[in-house]
Amino acid sequence: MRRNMFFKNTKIKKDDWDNVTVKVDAELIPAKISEVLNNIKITMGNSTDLVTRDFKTGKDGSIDIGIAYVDGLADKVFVQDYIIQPLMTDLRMTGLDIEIEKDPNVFEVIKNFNLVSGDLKEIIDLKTLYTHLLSGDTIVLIEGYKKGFAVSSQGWQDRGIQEPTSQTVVRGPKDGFTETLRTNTSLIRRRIKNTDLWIETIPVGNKTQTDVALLYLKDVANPKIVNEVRMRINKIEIDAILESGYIEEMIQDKTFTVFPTIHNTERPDAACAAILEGKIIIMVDGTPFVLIAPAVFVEFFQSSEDYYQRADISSLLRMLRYFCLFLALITPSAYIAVTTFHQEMLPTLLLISLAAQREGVPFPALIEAVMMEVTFEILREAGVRMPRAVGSAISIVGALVLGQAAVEAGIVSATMVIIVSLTAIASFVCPSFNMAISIRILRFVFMILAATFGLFGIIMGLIMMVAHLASLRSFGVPYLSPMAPMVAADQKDVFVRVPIWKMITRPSFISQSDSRRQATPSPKPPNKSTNEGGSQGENK
Amino acid sequence: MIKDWLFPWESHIMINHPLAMPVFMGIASFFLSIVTWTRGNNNQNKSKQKDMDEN
Amino acid sequence: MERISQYQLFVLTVFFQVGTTIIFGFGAAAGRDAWIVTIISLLVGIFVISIYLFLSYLNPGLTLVEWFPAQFGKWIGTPIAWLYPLLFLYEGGRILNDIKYLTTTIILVDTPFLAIILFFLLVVAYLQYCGIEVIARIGEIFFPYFLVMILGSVVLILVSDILRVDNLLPVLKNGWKPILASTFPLGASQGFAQSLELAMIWLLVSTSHKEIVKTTLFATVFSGLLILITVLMIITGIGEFFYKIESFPMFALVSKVNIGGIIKNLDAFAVLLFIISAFFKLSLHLFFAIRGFQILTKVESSRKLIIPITIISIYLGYSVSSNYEEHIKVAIEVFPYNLWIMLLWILPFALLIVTLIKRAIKNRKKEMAQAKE
Amino acid sequence: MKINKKTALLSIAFFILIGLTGCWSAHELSELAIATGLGIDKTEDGYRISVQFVNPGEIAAKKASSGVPISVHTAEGRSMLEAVRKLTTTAPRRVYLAHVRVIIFGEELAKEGLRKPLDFLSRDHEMRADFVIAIAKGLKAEDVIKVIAPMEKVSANKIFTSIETSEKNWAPTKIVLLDELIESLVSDGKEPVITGVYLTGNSELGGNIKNIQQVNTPTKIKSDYLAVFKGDKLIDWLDESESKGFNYITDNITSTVGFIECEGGGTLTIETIRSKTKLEGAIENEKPKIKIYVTAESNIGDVECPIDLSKSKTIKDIEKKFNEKTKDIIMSSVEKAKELGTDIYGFGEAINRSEPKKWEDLKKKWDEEFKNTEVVVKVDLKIRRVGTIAESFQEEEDQ
Repeated sequence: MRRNMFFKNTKIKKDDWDNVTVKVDAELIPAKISEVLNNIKITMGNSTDLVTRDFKTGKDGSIDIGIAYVDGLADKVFVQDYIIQPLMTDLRMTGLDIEIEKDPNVFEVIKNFNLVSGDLKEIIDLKTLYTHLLSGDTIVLIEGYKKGFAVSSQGWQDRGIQEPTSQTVVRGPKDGFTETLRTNTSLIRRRIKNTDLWIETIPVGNKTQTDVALLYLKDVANPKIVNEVRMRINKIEIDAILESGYIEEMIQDKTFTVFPTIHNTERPDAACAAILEGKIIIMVDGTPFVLIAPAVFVEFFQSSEDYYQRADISSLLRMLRYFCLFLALITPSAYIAVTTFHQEMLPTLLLISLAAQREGVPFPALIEAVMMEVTFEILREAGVRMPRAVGSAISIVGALVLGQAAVEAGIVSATMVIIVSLTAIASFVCPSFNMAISIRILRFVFMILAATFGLFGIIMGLIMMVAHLASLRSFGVPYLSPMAPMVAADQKDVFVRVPIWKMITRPSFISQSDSRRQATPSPKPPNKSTNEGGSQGENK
Repeated sequence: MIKDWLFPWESHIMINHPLAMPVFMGIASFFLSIVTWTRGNNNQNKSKQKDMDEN
Repeated sequence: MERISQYQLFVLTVFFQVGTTIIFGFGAAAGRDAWIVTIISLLVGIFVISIYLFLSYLNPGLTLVEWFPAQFGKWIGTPIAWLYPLLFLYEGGRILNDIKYLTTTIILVDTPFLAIILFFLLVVAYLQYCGIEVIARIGEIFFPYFLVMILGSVVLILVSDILRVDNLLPVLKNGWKPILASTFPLGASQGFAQSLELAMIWLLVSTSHKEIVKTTLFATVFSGLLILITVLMIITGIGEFFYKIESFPMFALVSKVNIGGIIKNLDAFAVLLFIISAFFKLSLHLFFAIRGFQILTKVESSRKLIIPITIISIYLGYSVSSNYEEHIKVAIEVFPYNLWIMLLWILPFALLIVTLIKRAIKNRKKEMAQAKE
Repeated sequence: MKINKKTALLSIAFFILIGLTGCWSAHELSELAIATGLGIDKTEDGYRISVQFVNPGEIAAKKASSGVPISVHTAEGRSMLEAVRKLTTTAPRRVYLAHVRVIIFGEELAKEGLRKPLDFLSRDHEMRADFVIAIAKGLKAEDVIKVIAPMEKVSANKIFTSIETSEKNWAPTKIVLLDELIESLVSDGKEPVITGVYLTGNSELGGNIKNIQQVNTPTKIKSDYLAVFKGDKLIDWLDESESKGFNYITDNITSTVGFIECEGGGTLTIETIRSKTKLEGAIENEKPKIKIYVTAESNIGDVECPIDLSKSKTIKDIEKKFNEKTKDIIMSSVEKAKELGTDIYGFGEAINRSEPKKWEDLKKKWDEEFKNTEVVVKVDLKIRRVGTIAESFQEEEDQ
């Protein structure tokens, strides 16, 4: 209810703005160049990066031409070589003037014979003019015509394709997405050479007009989910989109949850794999992080490297990750529960040594644990934000001062330091950063539960957490699928990763259409009779 | 005595007067049936499991 | 309309039937012959559950509380139907008491009852808001762990070499009488005939009735075997004497596990096992109660009923039994006789007879009408 | 609305939890006095309890410390619980009984009956059932509890492990856990036995730190002998060989050592490594009869007489002799029990297993019948290995 009202309000406001702005923007381009160029200058506040120029050309300098582009967005050399050069000099030398004499419509002649550009658009109103100008196109205007050209001349400096920093692998492609949408789509196109790979671009953000692209494989993706994603993105009414996180927060299914329901990646190969599973990629111009929807819980524990290493090793590593999830979630709380509630569970000698360590520690186990965990979080946060040069200082301070010195001073017990470091390391095993954060937050809840009800509290907390997970959905897909609801055929990529030739079908909880992935027969050694000599030789 | 029959689910009453609970349940279900009967006339057409779709 | 899958039905049925028996033991009154009680109870259970399933076949599209009004008519059927949600509530209250006594005797000795009941019900109420689909999904998630924990304890018990097959001998020392006495009504009702409650969700299963029958019966056999294994382990592990006197025999057994002095004192894990199964049983009891109330009061949304029912449960959890001895005494000597016999045996059988007679009359009429034509 | 209600519920839950952090059942480790041993003695009108606490700081200290690793507190009370609670008047912290390794009853108390003090032990939730029970032979339990032992700084642990290892390797002791004891107390066809512990040397010195500062500790805790009970009262002790016989009958032998005399003098020691006993009860001619089958595997461990082991006949002879010897050990143990009139082996239970109907009549007069029970022992020992040297070099030396 409240939400609807909120939307209504913004609608009205937005319409008001439209009424004002439309008057200005929908204005047609005046015939006089100077008027147009002045308009541009005034509208953009005479910004310093705006370059405008007018010159005369033609046989006797009878044609007045005006040019405008934004320095830094447009490629200066391109503008020089392919726009100004032909217009200024070639017009005379190539004998175009003869053409002009034949046909006095200078506009058409220049369009047909003179502008050496593949991407050329005619524009008639000022609104489109500004859109093109601000996208890096060069505007070419001819005196006397109420229209102009937008010549594609984008050429800004961008970061080249580099190795992704957030999701590194040992084996696998080393290219990562960049901030440029077009580069990113090309990285996908280069991998999936298929006409079914459709790319839709929706501009979002009233002020920024950021391009948001949806990529999906037409026959594989579930059309319902595609429509749902498109609808949710179209509903967004916001002034600016600066990162895909904006989109993620505005299209997710449920707001009040610590668990991410949309996956993100910096790796084109991971994005391609998602597309091939029938998922939808949402790319936002200006960020290397693309969104993958729908996302299920288990995906956050899959790394793209799982598919490049041997199946058995990947399966073991994956199980290790789940084990670490468990460790990261409940180690401190289990320690609290066991040492304050269930001391009888410990072997006598261990109990005595723990008791000896806690001798003289002034705080109860809960306070001690929370203190250490918070300290760790502070260290971690500081390590991320710090300039790299100071980073090592942080780790020295963290390890030596806070770890060793605190133990020697008797403020915390040595076991607690071990527990906290174990938890910290285990939480870094999770391949997905945003899932690791969720787990770290939940850890504190579990510690409180453990301090109140011991193991009983922990198990009830786990039930509650699983209930919450089971009630979540990502674009209609149950978050815990394929474990709950159980789909036997999709277990091939959950706790274990079966060999690739065994992954015959795509995961059915995302899309049922075109479900067959491959039909490779399982690899076999060649027939015995043909290979006998060779194998004997080997045996010797 | 009356008190014994008012809270028949309590264990000592279950043991001492095993019949109290069935009697209580019988009476309670009769009174609750009145709710069903009266409401049944009001909205018979409404489907019973309408809310189940919510999730 | 919420839907649950066939596998989810299986999981819920097993959790519901195993329920609290796994820690309280089964047929303890029969001493070392309790395993025979388990087998007979299982057989009787299969029979009676088949009848319930047949009843749901005869009343297509109706849940348990709608069978009676449909067959007995509005005036007689409705009061009978109302008995069931009340029974579910009372049984939910009993489970809460089980938990309250178990946790406060073994792991949380100084914690007040109210804190445990509140905390437990809070999680259960949250689940009720999430709905049966989510309950079923949690069941799916926990079921493998539940099995692994049981299997794990079986392995640990076998490895620590505490089972003495001699404890089973002599078989049938006191004849069949005590065995039959603890089979009916207690053994056959506990878990097995209780499955009548599942008739509240059979409708929600997204498969044909035939598949529901298969799944339910298979689940019954499965949980019967689980109970049988635990009963056998407990008797051979701790002997007849302790099986009879221990409050929580499974717990006593697990606490005997000792492998090389390192792996031992797994008592708390036994408690966890118990909490999980009790949790599902309680969630289902309350879900059925809320569902029954909703259907019978014709309230549109069952969400409105969650808070009142939870509050009633808090009260019941606090008041159903005032001490553990009475609690167990009611469970063994009173409750099966004064409630279960009537509600789980007599009424369903009466319903079956009435339904069959009505059907026969209907068919006869049809035939006569056809003959006339 | 939907979200709001759920969130409301969750936040209520959270605040309740925050409020609940009263932690009723929580006890920090530093608030606990971990008890490892319990000694129970009789007083005129109740019990005297001595509790051995560990001193964690001393035990886990990395450097050698001069402090005492354990401390003992005693209290008297009319009942066990009263005495335990009275301990709090002297104990520095909350008494934590879950890690008790050994409970020792004074002989005097054992003679009077154990049933009463056992109730507390099995009722108390904090006590786990994995402590070993022992009887202080001819002493007060307090004296045993007080002793500091070398190597194992916690002497209660020392008692536990020494009973355990001697049960496994030497076989005159038996680990008796609480549930087993209670079971044999309530069973009609079985009477309890409990291992005895006693001190050698000066019992006064045991509690002094000097006890572990000497190479040969003046006071040692020793455990062998089995205390035989009738009902819950101690009546007599089995000596080492009888105890071993007891363990043979109750299938409680993991490994033991026995010897036989050679023909030409000297002894030959045999190590039993695997032993299995089957106890069968029957009623023949209205008389109870017990058949004991012992099968075992042995190694020859020590030959101190001229004998040629390479001949298969010699081995046969040794086997035969050893069988006879074991049979004698078992029979002497049975004789002793018959003499005392207490069925410590569970013969009655064996009869109950095979003849439940007849046992019902028999059990009323079992004490008498037990004395007349015919016991048949069959021992089947196989010698598997003779060690790394087949022939002993003793022969040559002797010649």
